[in-house]
Amino acid sequence: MTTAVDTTTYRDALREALREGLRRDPHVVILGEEVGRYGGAYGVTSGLLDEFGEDRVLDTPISEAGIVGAAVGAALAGLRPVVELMYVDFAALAMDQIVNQAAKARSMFGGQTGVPLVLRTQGGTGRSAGAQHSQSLEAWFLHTPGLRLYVPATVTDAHHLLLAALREPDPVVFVEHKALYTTRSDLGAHAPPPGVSVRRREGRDVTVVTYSRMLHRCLDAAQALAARGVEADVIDLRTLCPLDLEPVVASARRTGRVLIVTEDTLTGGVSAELAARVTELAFDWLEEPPMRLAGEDVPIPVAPALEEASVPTPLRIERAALRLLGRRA
Amino acid sequence: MTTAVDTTTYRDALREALREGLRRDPHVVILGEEVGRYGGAYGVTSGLLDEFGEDRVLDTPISEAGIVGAAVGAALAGLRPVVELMYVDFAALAMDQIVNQAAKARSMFGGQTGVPLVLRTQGGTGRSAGAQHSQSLEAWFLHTPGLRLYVPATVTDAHHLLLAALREPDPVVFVEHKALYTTRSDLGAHAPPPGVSVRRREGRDVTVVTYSRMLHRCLDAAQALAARGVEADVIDLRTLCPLDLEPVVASARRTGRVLIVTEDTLTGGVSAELAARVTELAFDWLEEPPMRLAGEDVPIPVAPALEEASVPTPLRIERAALRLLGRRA
Amino acid sequence: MSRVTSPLDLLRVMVRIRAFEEAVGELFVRGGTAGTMLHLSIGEEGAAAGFGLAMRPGDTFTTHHRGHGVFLARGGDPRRMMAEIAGKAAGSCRGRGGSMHIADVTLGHLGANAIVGGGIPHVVGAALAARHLGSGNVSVAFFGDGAMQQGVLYESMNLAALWRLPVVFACVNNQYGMGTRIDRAAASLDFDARARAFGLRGVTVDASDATAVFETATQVLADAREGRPALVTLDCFRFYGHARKDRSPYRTEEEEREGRSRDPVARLADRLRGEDVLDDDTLTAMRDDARREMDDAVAFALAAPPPDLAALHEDVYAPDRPAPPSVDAYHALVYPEGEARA
Amino acid sequence: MSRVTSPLDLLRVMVRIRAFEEAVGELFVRGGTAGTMLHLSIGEEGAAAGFGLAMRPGDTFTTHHRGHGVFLARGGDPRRMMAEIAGKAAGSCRGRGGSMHIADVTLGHLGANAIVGGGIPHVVGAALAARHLGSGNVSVAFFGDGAMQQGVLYESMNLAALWRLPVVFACVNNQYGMGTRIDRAAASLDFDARARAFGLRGVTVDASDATAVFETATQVLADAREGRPALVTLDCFRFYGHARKDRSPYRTEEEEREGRSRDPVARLADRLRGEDVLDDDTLTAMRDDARREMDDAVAFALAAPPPDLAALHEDVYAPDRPAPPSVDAYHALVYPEGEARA
Ligand SMILES: Cc1ncc(C[n+]2csc(CCOP(=O)(O)OP(=O)(O)O)c2C)c(N)n1
Ligand SMILES: Cc1ncc(C[n+]2csc(CCOP(=O)(O)OP(=O)(O)O)c2C)c(N)n1
Ligand SMILES: [Mg+2]
Ligand SMILES: [Mg+2]
Repeated sequence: MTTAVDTTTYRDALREALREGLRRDPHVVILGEEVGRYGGAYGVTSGLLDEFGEDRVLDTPISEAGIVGAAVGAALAGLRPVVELMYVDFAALAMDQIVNQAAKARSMFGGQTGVPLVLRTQGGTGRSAGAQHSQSLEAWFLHTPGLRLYVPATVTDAHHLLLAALREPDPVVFVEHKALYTTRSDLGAHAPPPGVSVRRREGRDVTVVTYSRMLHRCLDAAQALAARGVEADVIDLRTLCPLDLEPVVASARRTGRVLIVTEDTLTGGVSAELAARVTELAFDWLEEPPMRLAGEDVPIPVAPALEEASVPTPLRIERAALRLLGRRA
Repeated sequence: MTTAVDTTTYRDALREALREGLRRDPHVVILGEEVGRYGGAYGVTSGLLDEFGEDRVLDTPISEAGIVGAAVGAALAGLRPVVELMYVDFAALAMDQIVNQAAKARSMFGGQTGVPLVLRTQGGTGRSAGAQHSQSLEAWFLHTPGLRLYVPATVTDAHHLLLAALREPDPVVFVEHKALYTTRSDLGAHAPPPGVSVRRREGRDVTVVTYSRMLHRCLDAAQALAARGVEADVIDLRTLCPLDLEPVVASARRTGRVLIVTEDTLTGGVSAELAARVTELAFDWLEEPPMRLAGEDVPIPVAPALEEASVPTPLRIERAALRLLGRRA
Repeated sequence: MSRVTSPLDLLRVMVRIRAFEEAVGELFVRGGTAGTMLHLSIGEEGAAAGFGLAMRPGDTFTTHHRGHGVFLARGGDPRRMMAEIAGKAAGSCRGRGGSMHIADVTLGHLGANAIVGGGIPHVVGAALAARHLGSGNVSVAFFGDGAMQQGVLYESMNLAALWRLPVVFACVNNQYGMGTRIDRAAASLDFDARARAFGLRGVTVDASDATAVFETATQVLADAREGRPALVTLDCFRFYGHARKDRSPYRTEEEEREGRSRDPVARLADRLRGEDVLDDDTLTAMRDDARREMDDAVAFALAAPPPDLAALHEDVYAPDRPAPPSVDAYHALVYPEGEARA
Repeated sequence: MSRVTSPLDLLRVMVRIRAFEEAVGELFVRGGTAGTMLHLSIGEEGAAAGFGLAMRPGDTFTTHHRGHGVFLARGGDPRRMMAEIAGKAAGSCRGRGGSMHIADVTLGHLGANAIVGGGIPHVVGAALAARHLGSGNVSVAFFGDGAMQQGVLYESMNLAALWRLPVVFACVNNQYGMGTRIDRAAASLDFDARARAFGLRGVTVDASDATAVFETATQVLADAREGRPALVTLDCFRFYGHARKDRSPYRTEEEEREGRSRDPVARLADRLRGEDVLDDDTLTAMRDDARREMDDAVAFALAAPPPDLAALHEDVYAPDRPAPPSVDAYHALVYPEGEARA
């Protein structure tokens, strides 16, 4: 007789974190478009309105700047708001509130105040949602002093990093991935804190650095590589601020070859910062310049094959790793 | 008898380019806050309203999203709008129109249409204007496929790159620097086109890569370095998209040492992309990892000494170069 | 009613819109469209046809994510539309835009937008261009009631009024933004008052009555052409879910029944039958024609080849400008195969 | 007028605001303030004092770039204000904020904003917090007429009305946004109508009459406390340029003369003299006291040391979180001095 393993989804793991947050801290409120009756465009907040009522879970009009701004004010005035921005693409409508307000209040006002705000949003491709609903814009937040930036790839991290975000005194941008909501696995009881990168697979031949959905594609590629006798060391960054490059550098010093895989567009993206830092910190051990495999420098098309061609796939990751190793694909 | 040399300022050189644009192309219109009666917050458009009238030079209300959006529509409908965003910090209010609309229209609509829009703005420190009026946000635009990005450092480039922008079929983000408006020099009759980097000083010891106001600080530092026997090769990128790294790579192959100097904050900034590319393209010739000297990862404070400490100065550039050369400062 | 557009024209366009939406909805369910989102304008045909037919050739417009109807009313080609929604190269946007970004600039269409409110300010600039170029054209922004809560609308209304531009803001008020009924999104539902408060004319019309929409639109467009912009609220009901698969659990059955009773197609057909302008055979023929036209469009879309992957980097910049290099091409340069490092 | 605030209190606060602005303006001209921008609220004292004194302890507020007056009326300490504007460590924001970002959270101040309209939505959230925490406080956003054209205001008004929040939007209408007179920025000047169109109460008051402002504010704040938010337009005139050195060439002399005749300080002083509540000696003493207080503040600011450069990386994140490393420190790690590479 086997016991049923308690698996859960990324979506449900997020919801449980929100539920726990709402339960343990009366100052937590959730607000955003369709977070209540509809349960969230991707179902993350489903059921929370019924359980916690309209004072804790607030459906808002379609007013991104106003909503994020209201959350900033709520945070300044003693609440711990969790605001859901339905697509990270809509951050473009709220950048003033995110960058000029939330991120700067503490510093601008000389440390008198803080903005304990969690901005949940989701990005990425995978649903042929087109150029305005498929971007990966985390580089904007990485480049903004004052923000923290979490990018969970796994069910367990989705849960625990969100719980951790709910304890931060500073604004956290929490970027989920639309293609991960239905991924399913055990929910771990613990996870390392934000700012700790985790090795998801061990290997001696090439260091692969990634986060969010691309982790899964890297692991798939690593499996294919293993069949060709190449062992990849796959490291999941989990949070981009704080950023933990120690395991990456340690790995790079062993392998001499680093492949950085991100879904955001190449130029000026997160992969650039990672490549620069890896070069800075592991220069003497590198056999090749860190290789960046990222989204193509194009607006993301709707046609599914084009969409998929615009981001790294397991096959492209595999080929890139082989190229980096100087081997024919 | 000496002839008086015709020197002009960055501000006047920009204005002359706008005037020429307004004269030669009846489709050019200028719109923005205070561009008319006031002549622009930094005086660039001064006098143009009187000369060209209210149909060509339009004062707008304080509605950044609306104004940039109107400019996008005007461009889609056959005009060639030049919109002035008073501070690049306010781009945060118009990011949807810049990134989701202007940059994507051509691609999203399958090449049917284009957005020949010039978005003039200015950024940077130098006036103790504080965290919301001093940022250098060009990395946001660098990371947006579909935009072009010009960052003139000199009087001649201010003029000729703006004229070139007025001939582009695609949106150009044109970032001036608030500390350069009063700089004065001869106005060259020609300048290389966008996408051509220019060596501003020759040297064999270290390659210095920069743009906009930091060019002048790098040249000052280069002079101080020369007094110490170090000859810097200083390259001005002039435009970040298109980006011309050829002379940088050629120089790096000679010097083996590259110092990248930008005013924007370090993490996730333009310096990251430049460092990554230089590493990729000149790896085998590098003695040291490309060094990034950029803005500190902090919101920019008002207190003048703190503000100045938050960005590269000639002295800090000099010291960084010496460190890169393995010499005591 | 103008001499050139008859009530039968309105009816025919509405019937075609409905047929298109039904056909594309089925295609979606069969997996033939690109992507997981498809927003149908069934129930909004009166707004689309009534307003669309009142516009003149040369008038420009922007549409929102639920814009098939307006697009068709302005002359959209169902084949190229269907191919676009299927993500095919033969689509009007080469398969890059899909349903939410469908556009055909030859119709004066400045583009559809998946950002709620994103296309609204564009008409301000287009109207500026119209005045500048002396074209005499009006520019119309179509958007949903959800966009009534987007700040950029008020910035745009103020600009249009301040500059006395030939602009009409056309709010297709189908009562819902996703699962949020308009009275849970807006504190005041008097949208005409919002318009007046910004110096524009505000008119609300029952968009289940296509001829009423046409008449209001005709008048409002004429006014706009003279520099008197307006906000027109086109009251209707979203018959189905937000997206094709949403079953609208947030609405009561009664509400749905009542809403669907305001069917613009049935209403005009009934009226014309009552006036003896239309008989059952003509109506049936109209419907059959429309269905055939849309079936043909579906067949065209299904048969059309997908976009060429090699075209991925095209149209980011103008054709005579260098395209961004592909990541693979860049890697080939930086990490040449089989070559050892110096 | 409430029992606790007398007209003399209003006058005294106005006199102090004017003295502060004159003193800081002089300091600016002497080069003693940080930065090239300084926006004085001379002419707006009636708005600041009238509204500020009507608020209760615990009420929260946000201010705009021309906010010294409101800040002072709410209890701001001139020494720490002056030091802040001078960019000194003793300033309330450690010299990081300066004039445009001056704030003191102990006064319920959620922050000043140099983004026109940037602080407006914050009061919606603060009011939500007030209701959530049962504090009974109102939250007030102060902003200029220029912000009436920022979309986020309407998003915020709608949210406040929809959620029936204890919020007041207080527009200090000094007739100008930089060089643009309000009638060249807004197509309709009936701001009360804008409020009503979004479901709020709208009231305009002549802010050269500080007691009228106080009475209106008292009433509007009481209403807001019961969940009836409002937009209050405080009509006044910006006596000097946009920034201290702007000489307003875009205004006529007549306009300036006429505008300055609406001096809130003189108006209340004259009235109180007429009512025999005030004599010349008392007024002179009040002015002298204010001048002395502000001279002292200036002396304090000038004597105060500048911020410690070592503090540059502080307060980006909470004190118990790691600060971002300095670029130099990072370089020292990556390029250790005197060490040869392996
Ligand atoms: C800026 C932005 N916010 C949110 C969304 C997600 N979204 C897509 S459609 C929609 C509802 C829009 O309602 P409405 O404007 O009334 O149009 P309808 O769908 O009813 O036609 C929402 C919230 C979006 N696409 N863009
Ligand atoms: C978003 C934004 N746009 C533009 C500016 C530049 N700016 C600073 S003050 C100002 C005028 C503001 O006018 P108003 O709101 O009436 O305030 P006042 O200066 O009259 O007090 C402008 C345009 C800014 N700071 N922020
Ligand atoms: Mg709707
Ligand atoms: Mg004003």
